Amino acid sequence: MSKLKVAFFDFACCEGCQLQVYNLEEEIIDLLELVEPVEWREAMSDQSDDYDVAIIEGSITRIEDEQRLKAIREKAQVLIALGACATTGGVNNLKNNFDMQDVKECVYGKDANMPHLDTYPTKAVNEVVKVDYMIPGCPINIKEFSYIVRCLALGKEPKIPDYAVCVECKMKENVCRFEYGEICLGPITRAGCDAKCPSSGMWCFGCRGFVDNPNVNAAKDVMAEYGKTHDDLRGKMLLFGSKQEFE
Amino acid sequence: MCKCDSNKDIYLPLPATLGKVQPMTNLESFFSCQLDSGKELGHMPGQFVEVSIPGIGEAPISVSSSPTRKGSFEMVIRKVGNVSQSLHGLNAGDKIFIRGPFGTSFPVDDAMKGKDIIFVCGGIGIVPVRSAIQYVLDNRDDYGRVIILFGAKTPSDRLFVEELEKWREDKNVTLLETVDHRDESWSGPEGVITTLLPLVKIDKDNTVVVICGPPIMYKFVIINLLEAKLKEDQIYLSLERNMKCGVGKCGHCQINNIYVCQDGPVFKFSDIKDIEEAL
Amino acid sequence: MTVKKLEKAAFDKWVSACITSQRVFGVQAKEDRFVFAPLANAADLRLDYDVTILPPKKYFQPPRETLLKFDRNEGFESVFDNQPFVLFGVHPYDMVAISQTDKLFSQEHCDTHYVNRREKATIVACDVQNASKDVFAGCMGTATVNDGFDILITKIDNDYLVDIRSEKGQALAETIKDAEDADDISLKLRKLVWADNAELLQKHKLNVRPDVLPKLLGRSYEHPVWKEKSERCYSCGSCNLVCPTCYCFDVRDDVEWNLQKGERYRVWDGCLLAEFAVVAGKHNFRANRADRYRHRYYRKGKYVPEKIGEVACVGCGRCITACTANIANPVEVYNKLVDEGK
Amino acid sequence: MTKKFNISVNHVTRVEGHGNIRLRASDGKVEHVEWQVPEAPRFFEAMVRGRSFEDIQTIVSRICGICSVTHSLAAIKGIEDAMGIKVSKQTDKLRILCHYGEQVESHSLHVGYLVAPDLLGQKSVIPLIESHPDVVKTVIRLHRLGNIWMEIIGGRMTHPITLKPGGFTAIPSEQKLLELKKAMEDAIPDVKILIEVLLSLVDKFPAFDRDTEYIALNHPDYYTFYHGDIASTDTDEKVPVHEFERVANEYVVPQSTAKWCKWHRDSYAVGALARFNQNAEKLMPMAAETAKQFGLTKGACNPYLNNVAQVVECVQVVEHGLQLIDELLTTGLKPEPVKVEPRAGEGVGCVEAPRGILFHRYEFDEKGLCTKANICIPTGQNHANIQKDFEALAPQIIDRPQDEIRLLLEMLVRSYDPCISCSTHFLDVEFV
Ligand SMILES: Cc1cc2nc3c(=O)[nH]c(=O)nc-3n(C[C@H](O)[C@H](O)[C@H](O)COP(=O)(O)OP(=O)(O)OC[C@H]3O[C@@H](n4cnc5c(N)ncnc54)[C@H](O)[C@@H]3O)c2cc1C
Ligand code: SF4
Ligand code: SF4
Ligand code: SF4
Repeated sequence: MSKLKVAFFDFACCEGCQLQVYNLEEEIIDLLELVEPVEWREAMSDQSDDYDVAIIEGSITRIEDEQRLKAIREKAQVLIALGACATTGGVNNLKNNFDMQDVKECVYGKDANMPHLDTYPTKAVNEVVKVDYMIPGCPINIKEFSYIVRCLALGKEPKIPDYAVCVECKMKENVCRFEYGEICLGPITRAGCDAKCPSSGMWCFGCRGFVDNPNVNAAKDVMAEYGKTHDDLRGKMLLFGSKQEFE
Repeated sequence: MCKCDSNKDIYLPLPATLGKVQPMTNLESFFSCQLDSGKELGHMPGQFVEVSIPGIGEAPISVSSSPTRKGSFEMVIRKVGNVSQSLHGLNAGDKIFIRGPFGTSFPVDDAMKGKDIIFVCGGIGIVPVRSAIQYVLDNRDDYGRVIILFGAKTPSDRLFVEELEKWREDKNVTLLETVDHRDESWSGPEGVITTLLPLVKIDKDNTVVVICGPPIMYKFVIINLLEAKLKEDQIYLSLERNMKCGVGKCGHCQINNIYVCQDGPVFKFSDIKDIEEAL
Repeated sequence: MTVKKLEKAAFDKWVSACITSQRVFGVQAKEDRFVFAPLANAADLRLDYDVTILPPKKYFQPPRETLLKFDRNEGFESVFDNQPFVLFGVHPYDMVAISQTDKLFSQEHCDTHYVNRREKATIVACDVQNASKDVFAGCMGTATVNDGFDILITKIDNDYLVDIRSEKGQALAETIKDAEDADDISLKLRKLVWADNAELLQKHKLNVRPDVLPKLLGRSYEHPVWKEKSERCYSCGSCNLVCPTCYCFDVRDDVEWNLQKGERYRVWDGCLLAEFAVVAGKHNFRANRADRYRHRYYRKGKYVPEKIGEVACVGCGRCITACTANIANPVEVYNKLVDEGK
Repeated sequence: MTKKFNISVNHVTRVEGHGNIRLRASDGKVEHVEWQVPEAPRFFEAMVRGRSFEDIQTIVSRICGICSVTHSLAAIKGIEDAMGIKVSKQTDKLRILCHYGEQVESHSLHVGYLVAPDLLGQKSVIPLIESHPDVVKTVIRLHRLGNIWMEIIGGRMTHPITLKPGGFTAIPSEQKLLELKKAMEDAIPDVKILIEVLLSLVDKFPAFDRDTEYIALNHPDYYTFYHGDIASTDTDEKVPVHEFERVANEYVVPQSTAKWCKWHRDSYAVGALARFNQNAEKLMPMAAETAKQFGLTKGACNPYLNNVAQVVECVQVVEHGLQLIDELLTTGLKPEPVKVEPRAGEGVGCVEAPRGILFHRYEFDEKGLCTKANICIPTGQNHANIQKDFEALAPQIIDRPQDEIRLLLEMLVRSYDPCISCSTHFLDVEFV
């Protein structure tokens, strides 16, 4: 069987999702039996235009990124959006709560209008090009990444969960964050992370994006019972950027 | 707590080998298959098996051939997802894995005996019903009139084309066909399957009807049959649901209180008419 | 068989002896709640617990359980877990739930993966010492239990009554054979505990006898409560997952990196989850939240009872606690049906 | 060799983030050499405005996947400073321990995956798997140690979960700490192998000394990554972290989306070598011995030796980490629920990232919402120094083959372990 030719590309992000691939440790060697990385700037010096699968990390925040991404899409048979920044915009979405000029001035002061500092509101990859598979999470769950790579190598359609983090949280037998009077986004957030945060005593802040049909109205309705307001909920939901879901 | 053999495993699929593999339409292919143990599958018409491809998954598939035809059994599979897709990539001689047969069957040996039989099949619904048709034809003297109604979306969606021609020529069988949308290759009737029913003279006291097709077909066919004064216990139908285990444990195929995998897939209409989620 | 009476120290000594000779899981504290977990010290065992987050079903049907291993060329092979273990501290309502699941898994097609584990288990049940905030076992007739377990422990003042009921129980109680038999007073006191518990474990009051539920539900299919409540349902499945009588599962395959070998496993699933009844072509047979929400109450109160003759809600109250939307309380829902049926 | 040539490297590989090299030469003379940072700016300081102090750690952790613990800790220290929160000894120790895990993870990734291919003549770690499987496996084991280390204490390998203002949302069990201790002890032979390998390769580093200013945290008592004041090799003055702007002096240059820094000279360097030059005499015995093996002494100013200093630090944190675990196990671990009452204030958090000193400054209103932030990142502080190194190095090597020039320049960039993606966001600068 010939190996899948894979290229990694990064846009605005922390590169933590690529780092997860390193975090496969010994399994990297197994991974390399299935795929042949032809471009992976963070790991190797080669560059290539000949790939089957393009893995895109990061959000799109500039016109030039958009052009680069479109060129990648043209060459790739399969395009995967890797991580929260690529699948939903991730934390980069927080920028969109402000006016862009204000954002630039806040960081670069009087130099804000230098051309190389230009920026526009954050876009997820699928707002620019067609995405074949999404691997959500901030960072990605490396087990899910591995599973998806193996599915592609097997010719099988990978399936990511469309149920809430609560499912995995319950399987871990965690004490529910609501019992501590905290707002946890678990009931509306897409599972697949093994409920990492609640398992470490922290509420879920929705880094994997929401399930296909999140009951946001229910969430609003329930807040008062925990002594919280809609604004508290809204703040949480905005963290990993899904304004539209709240309204 | 249970007397069964603790090494027996209801989830263990057994090896089988594909015989013939043949595309039938854009979406459906035909597969014949033999258990590697050399044993017969031992099913009755209407039952299904769970077909496995290791690493890909498992899917419930009806047995489409009659147990009267020995040696191998036949399936028709529509390409819709992982297992079905990968089955389509297999060839004669390849291995697949089988559990079953499971579920209930058409009452070919009791309620149907001696009766006129009307088979009403919509689209891929002909797949499980074909097993019963073959069974009835192989024991032709045990039954009254045999009437087959078949409706496909378009002429190119017709399944078992050669067999349909054989039935059409068989003096002992009445075959009526229709398509929802005609094209130049089709000179027969156009219209939904219920348009065929008035063409059949139904002996209301001496008929059993077997129905299988897409969910919305059932309602209309049944209304027509009841109007023709057929009783609810003369109608049998085969239902489909999401199914993971095939043996009444996983809960997915539950329709209110019944399990399609165990109480079905073949049901007597009178048994499920009051079950809200059934039709 | 026999009922022994042990002082606290002797009891702890026995538990310690069990731990050294067997694989023991017992109830322990986790933050402010309790869980069944591997027991390392007798001192960690908390028989005064109110309720565990998950029921003991996790030992008979683990959240993720390998059923088969396969080699893509050679086919499948069953994987069974046959290691014996002891479960310490199962409350009566959970014991009733285990006995129900026993029936369902062994009925007709027997699930040997479940049955093998179950048969290897020695269950030490224990009467409730502290009622949890949402328990209503008293209304369901499950505040006490008569069978299914191997040993039943009841705390009377500072002593423990150890009621040995099976050979497995006998074997586990080997190390305490020289303890004295329980006296009549203790046995009488135990009856009082049982009577009290039947009363105390009613933090919510069901206004109908449980055996009437199937009939009640029989006429409530179109009741407005389903839609009303389910508007706040997240479809998060928590109520399914924490339920001792829920056992639905999904089956999945995964391969190793070599794409050759792999395993088929099952994971807990729940009828409240959106995708539970989806078939090819994305048709969802229970697309509405209300349909899914209703199904759970019907399954507990009607469908399972029709199958095995017992109501499949044992009143542990876990779903009430687990539901962050506060809509999963069976007592509240069933009472509504009673009230509005009048 | 041609008389005129250009070297242009777009997006230097095997570094985190995007950086370009430009060199123009004519008649054996360097006409122009430039280090550029075209990374998309991300504007974290703008984004955190209006967010609750509870969320800051979660957000700024996402500045960088490789030093997410460091960013989390800097933010948390800044918040605690602003709100006057004191943490327990246990919290302090656990944080330092978690931070050490990141040093091991990051240093082993850098030396093993990114730099080793240069020294062993390969284009990446991938062919190294074939050519030097034992080296790769050793590196993988060390990298994994760093990861399980962070996971046991921080709850996750990348983007820690448990670190919060005031303390921890969850602490490791004693059993988990024992597991970690065992893993650390088991890793010592691997560290030794790595030392051996690097010892056999040090002569591959160019002999290029350029005296510069080295800036790092300094603590009178120990080799610090977490506590202490800002210190420079150019002065005896110890600057409280509160006054970091006085040290960093950020400015914007046209070739970079990241801001550049300078203090006493045109540029300064931060990172493992800077820490070593600042704190070497306080290394623990095994680490000191390691430095000796390499002949690394205080005052070293060959930037390529940063990689050697990283290996020394791996030894240091394992050694000190073991000591911390023993102390924690002796006192016993207690859950310490944290409840922080927000208040208005302003504070600075400073810690040493694997690649150098990192500053976060925040202002909060009385509800605990962030009103202003300034983040000054190690790689940003190194950019100017990289440029100065280029200017000094290029003429020295200009008569070598172009491929070699290119490689040496790239290796120079890599030796700084630049984390370019996180260096592109700063705020509130004194423009010079
Ligand atoms: C009793 C019975 C008999 C059947 N007989 C036939 C037959 O003879 N020929 C035929 O082509 N098909 C038959 N089907 C349907 C067939 O089982 C499904 O199309 C098949 O499961 C799809 O499997 P897959 O792996 O290809 O798709 P998947 O990749 O598993 O699924 C595609 C979609 O279908 C859903 N799904 C999962 N399980 C099922 C299921 N059991 N049924 C339907 N959808 C499901 C998935 O959730 C997904 O949304 C029968 C189904 C039943 C219940
Ligand atoms: S902690 Fe969050 S994810 Fe877990 S059960 Fe509670 S709401 Fe769901
Ligand atoms: S619990 Fe929520 S925030 Fe945490 S990893 Fe999972 S999806 Fe992301
Ligand atoms: S726990 Fe509550 S919200 Fe979640 S599925 Fe059950 S009823 Fe719905």
